[in-house]
Amino acid sequence: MDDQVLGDNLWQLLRAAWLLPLVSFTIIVFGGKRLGKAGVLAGYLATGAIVGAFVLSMTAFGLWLNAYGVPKLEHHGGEHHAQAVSSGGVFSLVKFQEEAATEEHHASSTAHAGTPHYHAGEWYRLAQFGNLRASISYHIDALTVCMFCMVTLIASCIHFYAMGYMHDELHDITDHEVHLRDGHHLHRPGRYYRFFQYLSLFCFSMLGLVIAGNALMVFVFWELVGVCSYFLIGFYIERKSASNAANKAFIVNRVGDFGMLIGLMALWGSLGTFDFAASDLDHDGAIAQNEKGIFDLLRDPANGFALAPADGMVAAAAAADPEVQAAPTAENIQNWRAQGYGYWLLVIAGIGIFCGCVGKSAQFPLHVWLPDAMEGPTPVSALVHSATMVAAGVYLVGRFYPAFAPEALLVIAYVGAITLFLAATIAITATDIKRVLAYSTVSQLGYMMLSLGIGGWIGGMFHLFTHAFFKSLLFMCSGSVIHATHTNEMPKMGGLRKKMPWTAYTMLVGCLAIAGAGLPFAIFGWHIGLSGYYSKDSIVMHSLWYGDVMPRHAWLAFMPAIGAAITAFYMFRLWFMTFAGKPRDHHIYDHAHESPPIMYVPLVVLSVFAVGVAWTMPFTGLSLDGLLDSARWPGTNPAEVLGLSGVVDPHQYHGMATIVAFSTAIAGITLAAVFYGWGYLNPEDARRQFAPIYTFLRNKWYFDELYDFLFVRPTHFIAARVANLDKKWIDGLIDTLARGTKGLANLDDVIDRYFVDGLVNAVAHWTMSTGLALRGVQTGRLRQYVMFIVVGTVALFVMISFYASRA
Amino acid sequence: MAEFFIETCGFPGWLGYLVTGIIQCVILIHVPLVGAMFFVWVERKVSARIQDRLGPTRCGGKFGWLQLLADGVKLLNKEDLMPADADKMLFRLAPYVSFCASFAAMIALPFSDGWVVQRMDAGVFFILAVLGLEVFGVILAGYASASKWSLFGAMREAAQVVSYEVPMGMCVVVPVVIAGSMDLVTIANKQAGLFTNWYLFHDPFTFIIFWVYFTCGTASVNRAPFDLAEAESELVAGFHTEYSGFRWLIFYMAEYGSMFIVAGLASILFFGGWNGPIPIADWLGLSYAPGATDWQWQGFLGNLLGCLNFVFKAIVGVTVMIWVRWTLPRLRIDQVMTTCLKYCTPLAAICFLLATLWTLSGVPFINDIAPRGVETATAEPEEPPAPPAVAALDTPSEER
Amino acid sequence: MEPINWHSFFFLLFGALTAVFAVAVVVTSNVVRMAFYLILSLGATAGLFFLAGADFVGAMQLMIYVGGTLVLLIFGVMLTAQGPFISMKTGGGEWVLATIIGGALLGLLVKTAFSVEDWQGPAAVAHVEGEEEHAAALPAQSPTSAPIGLGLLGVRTDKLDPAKAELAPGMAGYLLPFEIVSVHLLVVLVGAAYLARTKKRREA
Amino acid sequence: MDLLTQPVGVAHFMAVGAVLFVAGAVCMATKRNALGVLMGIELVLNGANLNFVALGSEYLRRDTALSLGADGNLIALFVIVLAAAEAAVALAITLNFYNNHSTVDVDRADDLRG
Repeated sequence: MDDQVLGDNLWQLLRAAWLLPLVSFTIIVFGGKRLGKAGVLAGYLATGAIVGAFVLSMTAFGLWLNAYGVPKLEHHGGEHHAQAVSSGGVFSLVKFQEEAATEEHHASSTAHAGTPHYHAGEWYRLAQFGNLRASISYHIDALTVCMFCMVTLIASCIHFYAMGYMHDELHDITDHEVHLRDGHHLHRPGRYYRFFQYLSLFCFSMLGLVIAGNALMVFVFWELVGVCSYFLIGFYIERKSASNAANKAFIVNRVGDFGMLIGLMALWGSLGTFDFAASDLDHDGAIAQNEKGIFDLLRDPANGFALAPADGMVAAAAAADPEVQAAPTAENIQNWRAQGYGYWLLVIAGIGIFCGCVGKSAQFPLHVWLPDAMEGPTPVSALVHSATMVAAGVYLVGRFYPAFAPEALLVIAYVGAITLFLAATIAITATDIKRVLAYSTVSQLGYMMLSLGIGGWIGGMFHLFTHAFFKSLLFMCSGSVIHATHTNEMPKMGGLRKKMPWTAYTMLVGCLAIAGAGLPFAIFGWHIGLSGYYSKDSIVMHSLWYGDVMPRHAWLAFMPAIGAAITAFYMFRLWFMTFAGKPRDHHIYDHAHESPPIMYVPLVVLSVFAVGVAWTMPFTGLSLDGLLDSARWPGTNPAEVLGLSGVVDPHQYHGMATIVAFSTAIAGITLAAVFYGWGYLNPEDARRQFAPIYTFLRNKWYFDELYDFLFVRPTHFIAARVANLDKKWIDGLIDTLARGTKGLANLDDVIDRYFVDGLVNAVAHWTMSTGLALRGVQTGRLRQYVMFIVVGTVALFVMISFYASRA
Repeated sequence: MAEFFIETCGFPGWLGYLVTGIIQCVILIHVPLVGAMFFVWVERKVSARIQDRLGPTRCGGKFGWLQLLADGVKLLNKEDLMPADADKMLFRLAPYVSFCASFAAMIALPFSDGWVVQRMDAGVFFILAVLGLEVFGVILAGYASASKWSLFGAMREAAQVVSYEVPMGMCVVVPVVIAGSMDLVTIANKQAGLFTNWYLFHDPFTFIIFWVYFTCGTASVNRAPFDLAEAESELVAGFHTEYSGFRWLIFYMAEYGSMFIVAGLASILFFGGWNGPIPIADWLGLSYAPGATDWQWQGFLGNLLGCLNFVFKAIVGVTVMIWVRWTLPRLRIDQVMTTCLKYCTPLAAICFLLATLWTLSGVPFINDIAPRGVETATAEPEEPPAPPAVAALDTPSEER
Repeated sequence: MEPINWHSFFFLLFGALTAVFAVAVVVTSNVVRMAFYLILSLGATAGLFFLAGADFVGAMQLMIYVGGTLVLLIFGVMLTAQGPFISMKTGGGEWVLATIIGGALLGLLVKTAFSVEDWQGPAAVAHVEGEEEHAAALPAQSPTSAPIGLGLLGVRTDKLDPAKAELAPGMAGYLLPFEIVSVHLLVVLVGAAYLARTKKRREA
Repeated sequence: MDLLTQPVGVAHFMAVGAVLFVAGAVCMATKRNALGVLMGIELVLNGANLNFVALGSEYLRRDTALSLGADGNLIALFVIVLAAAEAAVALAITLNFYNNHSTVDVDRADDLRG
């Protein structure tokens, strides 16, 4: 079928898929409890809606493949990725279709020269201010279609799962974690229907975020997602912890969104449009200047899609500079651009948008909300806080990728790397099964951000998908465990393998997937592994490449490898502590039971995907990374997007990357097995050995305390000061005189005691303390001395290799 | 030999080496196996004669030839016992360790001119070193069998072997100094000709040194009168108290194999190796033409005779050991140590010194009168003999 | 399939043995087994020496190390081997610490070793004569003990050959170190004997 | 894979030497038995020896003129001999320690602790 009919079918299908959850949400809102007994129908309604959405998305997926064929991922980097799939990049347009657009003002256009296939258009224009259109529009490319399928699939699984998990809510329940004043527990009616109403609303907003065709619409649904997350975290609203967590999540996200607003304003003020890519709105068959999207303006096809600040930006930046008086004529703009005007505006816009993503996907400074968000019911954690919402941040970075300047990417990379390491280290010491998973989510998101920041667009997006599958799988497994044991504490579990085999082994699959298990035989030309293996592979590959082309930021290159080891360690620590070994708490063990089929069948489905989603489908050559690559905007391959030229192709590092990733993962797994599986070594010893580090990690790097000290305390402090200010004003006058006299009297005493004696005492005391301090070194323990020597040698080597070799 | 396979038979290189290695292993493995059987038989006969008995007579022929075969079969059928609280792994490994040691030492032991598995530049040291490894089997066996008798035996063995390696090394160095090479083939070739060329008769000190060497050799393979490790009078059977059947048999093979090696080393260092008392083969022209590289039947025949000659000397040496064993009483451990540290070591040291001086001071020695001298710098009487190491420099030139 | 280079093959064999048994020494807690693995490891190292063409050093390694030093060691093991000392456990934390640091050191050393281009190995030759060359490269064909002996006597014959003209200056012999070492050895033995003797309880 | 078909070089020997060295260091750092520490020392010395011999070898490098020649072997010999001496003394010390403290646990040998 030709392009324009295809485009219409696509947007019709996806719009239907997007709106279905909204329908179910509306019905549930008004139906509420009246839907069946205690709103039991709400579950079926919401589930049916999301399943329908899934079917529609899969249809759209099929259409897409049928139209554009199976993209082949060619391992040479370079520009012809886009060429390979964009049918020679012929300029083609979709004529306006009256019958397709009935009541809404609609337009659509497909890719033009060089860009990957996409269908962009406008459904409904809310308002127009000068050039700025605030409209409900769509931007459909391979990434959008894949995201639709992923989100709807996982969401359907989770809906089914939730029907089992939230079963208690069908009747009145007593919340044992809420103590009323009279000492009784809270007794409240169930909220089964409300849960599913929130879920539907969430799915609607997420899908809207994915399909959105302009930044404003993205922002709207972005906030909707945030609200849903707020509702769902605070589902057990009576619990203090739950409401606190909900508030925390909401507020922290606002902090990020503030930065995002700045970024959006920067773009709007300088570019005058919110659209991602060009779409032919007035259907004259040509792309007018005001129909161009952000990407077209920033990456002009005329000069090979190289990133350059658009004219508007340059003009704005120059206008802001008092020295510049000239009028913004074309050649002036050229000169200004040459002088670098507007470039920093671009950087700021990128960083601003990234701020929003930092908040949404819990990156380093704002990662504190995600672990607390585990207060929500587990299906929520699985859907919202692992698979989709937190992924929205990464998705947005990937969507805005053509608009990021190298400096912005460097920021992204650093934030990602810090997050990756920090969260992983915290996850080692956490004992709450869901918190371990939460921190691992944060760490994996850090992976994606790092990968995007170092130019590995494919790696980041790829990991986004694979991670969505195995992480939701892991969360649902943990939910099934909690459902069975009624506790989150791993130290109370153990040996559950026999009680709940389905959960145990699906979770093992998840752990293997996230640890990136596979056979590293890329050296012999073939390798096979679980999904996480491929995506992590690609990330490590890019990081190694990055470490070589950017020696100044070389330490970023080690992060993914180290992170892989730590990930494998804590995931298998979790698995061994939960399912292997002897039961630690017999009371819990005896009451544990396998969950009902409606809960573990989704697990099996998801585990199948967690194994195979990254495989190249036999006979068709269809592979996820190939598809994603076909959506990559031209001019954004690793070298170009970092502004480098004439550097080696990342794929040369593939063999090494496979070895590195595999060996680190194996090391982590072995260490975990040694500690928790076989019990050769006692974790207590390690804890004693690294006591300070342990407490440091145990307290999550003291981030909550830090924020408390930085933001909460000062507020209280200032308030208190203001409160008793005037009292001080009045008393101050008199007190000053009295204090003055007293101080004068004390002065010589002070001088005598501190300056005269102090001098002498200081010397003596200094000598004493030095002696004491040095004394501690002489432990008389031979092996410690040996260790010192070895550490010294290593340090020497490192210094030499860093400094001597640079010279 | 490898060259034979590669060039004559046109094998690919690695296959040639492989086949050569297999053949040589198969030949060598017979020395400890058949050798052990033969020597045990000899030992029983000799001991019987010394004690005025007949020894084995029935089994197979009138001298009881097949007695040892029967014994072997019996040993193979014995139950294989292992103490309950033994260190299983080490207990199993110990016999093979000592067998491998004595077997690996034969790699560098030439049986005739050029008939050696791997001709080494430091052959003498290699043999001594690898023979020294044999003690580990004993020590491990002693420790692993978790019996105090075995442990005592093992510790005696350790002390004895370590201390006897010192004088033995000194004795071995003397012929090396005289020949100016550590390559056994070279050493033996330098003693070609009449028996007067043997280093035994090189000068009085070598004559003394030989006896010291033989004593130390006997001690280092812990034969009587130095067999403290298996003194049945105080330690039940020493280190192999707990062993039986096949493992015990392996210990015995190792012991007789190393006896053969020590005797063979003696015959090479002091008795001219394959060069007979009278060089009949040379007079009959049964030898390779100098500088000839291709295979000649005369040379092969000569080497064959030489090999028989060598084996005969070695067997004589072993027989002497046996004779000593059944003649002398066993020493006490302190006496063993005294013998080593107070007599053997000083004697060896002094003789080593004097023999070296003798070699350096141009005293014309008997070799020069010999009809067929050795074609080295040391053989020219008129020029003062060069220091040994310098002579060693052109050893490659005289390889055949 | 290019023909296998047997020199490299045996290097891999002995190297693997050396490394594996060295690691075994580390992980075993039974001290006697440690000694046993140590012997095997050092023996394999001697094999590596032979492969590197240093047959005299290899023989010395076997004789002095494996023959002498380790017998002493085992002697000590047996003298002090009582129940509690046979196997002493070490805490898990120390293991982890040591493993991490050791791993770092290992990585650095290996990286450094491979960073010198001249050490990557002899220039790759065509394989047939390459095999001949390495067959010929087996130590037996090259006299090494004589230069070493002369070196100990203070004469450096190996620096005479014109191939290494730039090494000719400084014909450093090792006569003095040799003497020092021998005297040192004597002193050490006397000292050891003195130290190890059991103290006599002399009263008054 | 091409390790099997290409000639090995000094670096490969050094890699094995590094393994020996690290194994020895870890052994010294983790063993509480004094003799275990001794064995660690032996391993370390052997690692160093392997490097000397490899550097002295003629067959392992592109430019054989650069090899240490006999120096490598000689130094290796000295190392071996001194290692023997060191082992003797250390063993004597251990036995002495065992006589006085009736243990070979090096952690107990901290009488001079500050």
